[in-house]
Amino acid sequence: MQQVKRWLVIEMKSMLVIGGGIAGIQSALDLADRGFHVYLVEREPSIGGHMALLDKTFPTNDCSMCILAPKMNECNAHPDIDILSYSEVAGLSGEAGDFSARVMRRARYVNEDKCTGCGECRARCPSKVPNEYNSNLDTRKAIFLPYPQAVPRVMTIDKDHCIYLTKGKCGVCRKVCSAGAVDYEQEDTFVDLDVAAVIVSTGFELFDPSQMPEYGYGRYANVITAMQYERMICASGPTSGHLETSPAKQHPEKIAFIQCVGSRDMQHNPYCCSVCCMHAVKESILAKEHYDESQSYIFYTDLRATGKGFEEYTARAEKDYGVQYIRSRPGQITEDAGTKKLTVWYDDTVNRKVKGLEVDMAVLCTCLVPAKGGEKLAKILGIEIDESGFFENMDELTSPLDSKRSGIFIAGYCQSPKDIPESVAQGSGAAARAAEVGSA
Amino acid sequence: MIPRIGVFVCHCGTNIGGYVDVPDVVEYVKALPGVVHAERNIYTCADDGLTSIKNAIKSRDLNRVIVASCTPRTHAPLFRSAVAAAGLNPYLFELVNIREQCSWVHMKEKEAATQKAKDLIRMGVARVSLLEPQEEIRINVTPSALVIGGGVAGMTAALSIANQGFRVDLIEKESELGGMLRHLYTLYPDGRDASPVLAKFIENVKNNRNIEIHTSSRVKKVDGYIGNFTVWAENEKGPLEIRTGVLVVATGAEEFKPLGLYGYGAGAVLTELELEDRLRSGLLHTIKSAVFIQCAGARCSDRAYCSRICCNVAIKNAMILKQMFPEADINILHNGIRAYGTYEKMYRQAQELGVGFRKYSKEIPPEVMVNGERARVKFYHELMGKEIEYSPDLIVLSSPLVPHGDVEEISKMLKVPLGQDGFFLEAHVKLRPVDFATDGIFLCGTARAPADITESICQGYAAASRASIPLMKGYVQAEAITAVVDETKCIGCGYCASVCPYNAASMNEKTVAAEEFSYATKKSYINPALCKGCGTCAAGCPAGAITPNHFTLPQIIASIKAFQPERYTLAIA
Amino acid sequence: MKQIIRNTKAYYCVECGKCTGSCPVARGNEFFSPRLIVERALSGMKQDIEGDRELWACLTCEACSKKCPSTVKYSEFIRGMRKMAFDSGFTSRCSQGGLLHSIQRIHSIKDLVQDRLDWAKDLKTSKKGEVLYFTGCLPYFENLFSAFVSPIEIAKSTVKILNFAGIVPAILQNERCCGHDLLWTGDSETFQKLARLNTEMIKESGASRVVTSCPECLRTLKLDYADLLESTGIEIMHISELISSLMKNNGIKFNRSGIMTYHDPCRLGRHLGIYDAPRDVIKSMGELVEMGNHMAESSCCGVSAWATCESMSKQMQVNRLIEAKSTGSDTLITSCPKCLIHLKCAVHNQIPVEKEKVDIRIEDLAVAAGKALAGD
Amino acid sequence: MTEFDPRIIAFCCNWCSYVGADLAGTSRLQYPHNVRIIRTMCSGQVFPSYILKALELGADGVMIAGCHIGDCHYVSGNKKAEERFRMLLGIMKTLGLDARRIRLEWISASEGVKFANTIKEFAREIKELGPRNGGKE
Repeated sequence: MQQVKRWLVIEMKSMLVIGGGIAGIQSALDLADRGFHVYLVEREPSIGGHMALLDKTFPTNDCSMCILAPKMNECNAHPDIDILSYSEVAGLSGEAGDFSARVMRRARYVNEDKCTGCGECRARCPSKVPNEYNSNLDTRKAIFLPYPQAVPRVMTIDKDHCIYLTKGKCGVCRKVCSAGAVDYEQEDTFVDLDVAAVIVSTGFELFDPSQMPEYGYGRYANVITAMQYERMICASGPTSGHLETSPAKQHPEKIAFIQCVGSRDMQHNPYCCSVCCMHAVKESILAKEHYDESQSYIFYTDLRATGKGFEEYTARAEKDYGVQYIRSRPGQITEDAGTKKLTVWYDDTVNRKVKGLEVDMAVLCTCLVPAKGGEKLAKILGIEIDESGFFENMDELTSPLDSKRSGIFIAGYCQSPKDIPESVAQGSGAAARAAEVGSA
Repeated sequence: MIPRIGVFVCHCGTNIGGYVDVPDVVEYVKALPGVVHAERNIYTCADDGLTSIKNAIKSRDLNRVIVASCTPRTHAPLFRSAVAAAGLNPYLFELVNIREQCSWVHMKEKEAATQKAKDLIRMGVARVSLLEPQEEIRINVTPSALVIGGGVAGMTAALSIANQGFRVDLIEKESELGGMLRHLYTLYPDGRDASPVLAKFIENVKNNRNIEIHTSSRVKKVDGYIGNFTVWAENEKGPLEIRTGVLVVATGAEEFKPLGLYGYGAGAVLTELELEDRLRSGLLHTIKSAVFIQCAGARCSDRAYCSRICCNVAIKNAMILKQMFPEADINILHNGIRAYGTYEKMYRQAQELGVGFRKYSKEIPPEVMVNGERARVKFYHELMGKEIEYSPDLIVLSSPLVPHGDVEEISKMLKVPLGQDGFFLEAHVKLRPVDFATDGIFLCGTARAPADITESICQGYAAASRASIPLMKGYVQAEAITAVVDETKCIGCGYCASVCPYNAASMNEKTVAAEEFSYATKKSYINPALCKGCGTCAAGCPAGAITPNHFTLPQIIASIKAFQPERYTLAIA
Repeated sequence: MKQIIRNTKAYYCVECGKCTGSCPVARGNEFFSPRLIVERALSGMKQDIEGDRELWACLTCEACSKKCPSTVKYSEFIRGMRKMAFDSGFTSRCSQGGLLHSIQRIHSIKDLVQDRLDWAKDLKTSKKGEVLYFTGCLPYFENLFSAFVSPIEIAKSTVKILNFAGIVPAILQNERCCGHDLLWTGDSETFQKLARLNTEMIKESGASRVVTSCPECLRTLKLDYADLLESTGIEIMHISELISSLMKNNGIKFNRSGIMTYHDPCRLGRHLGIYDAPRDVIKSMGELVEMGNHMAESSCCGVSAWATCESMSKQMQVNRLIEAKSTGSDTLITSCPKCLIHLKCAVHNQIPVEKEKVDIRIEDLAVAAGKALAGD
Repeated sequence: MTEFDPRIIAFCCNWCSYVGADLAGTSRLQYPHNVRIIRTMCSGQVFPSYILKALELGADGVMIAGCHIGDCHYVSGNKKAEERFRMLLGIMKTLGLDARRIRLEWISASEGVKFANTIKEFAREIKELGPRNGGKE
């Protein structure tokens, strides 16, 4: 039986924010700070989104987690924010000012109120699973916290890999949990929420570059994605901040960054994802900061350094960090079967000659595509989605935060490609729109 | 007040208990002077742990509480509210971290870890004895906003704040609202006419009863702080004095006039805005060919930044020309087409229409040769390895947006900073894009950096959101932990005001009157509404006149002392 | 030229250079750059294109257009540019001194009576029938290249397999060259003549299905004869597809032996997307070990449409053979007579590397299958 | 004679270095037990007198750890800390104390490894220097 619990709302109206990345976090905080009660629904076990997985952020090279974690904790501690993690919106009825939303709370097999996040269970869990939060570069346990700074700090059991839930044996986590939080009998539950307005900020996921065989991702060990690079170079990542080539486990000396992998490509995603150029510049700077002998090459099409301070940043990378910019999309990457070194084949515009550049590592700056499930969510919410998967606006020019349904607003990457500050601005902006509805 | 301290040591399952001898620690702590209660819990953070804290505060009449468990970064708020629930000031609490910074990092040396836990708790005891209650002060907020700048960003911000139920004063220096939008012919990405969009905006603003419009008005002086600003402005009717809770800076930007560059000034050479002006007024003569030159005056030594919107503007205008004159040869000379995001689609549409895109080399920018009314353009085509020359009827220069001439004045008036490029500088480029570091002042639109209409609208809403928070709450909760000045000690040197990133410290004229003499001097004042409690001023105050609350000199010294210096012999004179 | 730009979407080019970086020719020929030719076309430089001998260097292998982010139909673009150049009097530097192109032009003579069916003496064939086997230029290739390869074996094996499956194919005594090579070197006028002659004969034969050995014939009949043949409903297929379907539907089996690797011909693979059928057949004859560059990423045999053969071509062929050899296979299978000829030609005379590195048997798919027929 | 077991005090800022130290813990990175951390809001809040007081009272080494330059939660407090630290180095020299006994480190919230390594290195170095009142100084 599905359990349905009605959450009572007192005084100020409530708001629903779908997606707990940086845009959603900003919306939730802005709304809660002015007294609205906010339900922040997140599909993953923790809020934080992709920003939580980044090492540094451009163009200031701020440590990503250092600036994000306080906001995540603020959400957690805020008396007017309820984080509904590991949950998805399943239905919506009503109209602007008076919606009723149904949220499915997926069974995490751990009682959120009892779990203290101590990690005893995780230490003893025998089931190892590729760790998606580290781009599968290492493993996590079947009972897990995505990363140490996760919010809420509550364990989740991955039911597909839990030995007890799949085979009925084990049960170690329940045994060792002195808080009595592990609950194998937990089921998905539904809650109904009365909300005045809805903000959708479901973000993005990454394009799978194995769809482009010319770059050898998945075949060549030293062809990695930018996100994998990001996890590797992050001090709290799977390699403790060390870039390592395979199988030699050496620091790469020459690194090629390849832009527009799956973006600005009419065969894959026609749009420009707006962030990869700067992302590559940042990663090149980090390489040099980690390994002074390293040399980075950025293969770009137009180097879209359009944001505040970006052009200056790219210039600094060239001048102070010796980053080489090459205006060319490589046609192919080949691998030396013996040394596992890579050759990037590209057309050198300046010398008008095709060259093969030998590198130790090639980083594919893959397209950011709207998060999966957008179509389903659009149907549930009664809003529209465009051919690329972005949610459509009431008016793309003058109402960039309004969906086509009154009372539902859109913020962040799911609206159109954008970087962190723009996502934050939209998160705040959508909060203003929602507050207008809530104040009416 | 004699300290009556209660200490709660957490086992955290085996996370602490497995590596630290918790019972031994509790026995040790019980004997410390000032400690009247010590106990251990399997999980202090669990319900029963919290309950025992509350019970002990009441039954043992505790006036200070220490929990020795995990990091205060995640758990302090939880324990603080438990302490507050039992009627104790929540700042009379200290969390000692014996997990992340002890049991987990010394897993193979239980004895040393146990000793360290004792040391850390002892240091905590010393500190907590000296802690003082802190009050979270509230500052009342005048429930209205003042927006400087009546362009798209400013109008959007004003409308949204007004729609949230607050009064807004909208100050525009020109005689009409609209800003840059007044000068545009069409808008990308769909190429619609600008004038109906502008008209709709103005209509909405004018019809909103919460908005008072002040055109032809300039801000002259600003005083006050969040919640309580006073703004003096002036227009032809006379001076204005407006009290307001928050300020939004939406002063916009203007097009750079590329004097001395690319033949600008000759009849056949126009900027994008001049082209839009001709298009709007229908004065553009028939053309057979046109060349757009991108980055005219941008991404160069004088203006290092990229102006973000010009590629899109050029694409839009090139398409207009191509549609007007289908047979004309229209080429955009660029150094990278930056049609970011979904504007790539518009770039593709221009290609479909037959607009040409030719890349020039950054090192060898295009050259314009003017001969009377005619002009020629030549540029070096890198891929072909040769120079190419055009003789177009029209040359359009895509020049960057630059800050208005009066930004420095506004920056000084509001005490908010400008960046290197002359645009206003926000509090944090990543996570606080529309806030200034100074509370209560917000930023949006092209005053911050080049942005298009849509982005300016987003930012207008964002600034409206941030600005409305204090208005809707009716008060601002200042940081409880702030720095305070002891005026009797302050020597008026002004160091604090020079280092404070939040403009919280200021120097006020004071008269010191003593029996023998009196004199005029300056004394520091730290506005509790603005102070964030970083303590940078205090640590540098030569007179020791500033106390950073909750991290006072005696409190920290007490911790240092309690670190039990059995090797202490040398006294430094 | 504007029309060609329009039809091939060349206007979408953002000069990103992925084509040139993908191009097997540009890797050895520094004067050749696919993106440069497009850029010249977009800049209206007709004469620069026509007079450039590199216009003929392109193999139209589609290594570039398969991954072009702007979806420019590059091979079609080149074909258009070549037609434009041909019409202005420029021609390619044909391999074999243009001999093959002469043969093909002679084919356009309406009353030509050929004697090209010697090879089929011992096999069951007919003049009319359900299935037509379009032999292509194999008899002429046998004349030209018998010193190092026997292309006609492909035809023999093909018919042998068909007969084994109980099919008596029709073959045409006066089959003409499909016109592929002329079409791709700008002579669309002669191509049209050849196309009309062939279509008439195909229609007359009463066939509902045409089988080819040569992927170039296949591509031409399927795509470039489309306006002539489409209405007839005649199915055009490659022999690999037919064998694969015979395996599934008629239970044809092969004796398994050895390790094989497979070279995808550009017309069959990238042009027509036929990757699986030949692999199905190979997998039933032995173990298939793929080369690093396979399927869409397959390298080229180095020559197309007999347009240019130069040192670059030889280099590409040798590299391909090294790659094949390094898989540890004992046979390199291909399914295009021209790939077979070019790869064999490469090792026929002197080679720039040690012989062991390229020492691998090279065989056509139909020939290998013919030998391996179980129960034959 | 028992082995010299140095006493080290580390002032860690609330936003970066303290979190880095926490991360060292959550990552179970083992480092010498000699360090005692005192949390401050900002490295800029550390009075120069704290360092001398600690030395005076028997600490063998003192460390100030803050956010990397540019990352300061309070915009520029760490720059002030840096200026003051330079002044402290001058004082150490004049006092005839080994400057290696005081340290200024930038440790971000994600640098648990750096925190642990810094403490290891610092403890080793202080051990080499010997007790602060060991005679020479």
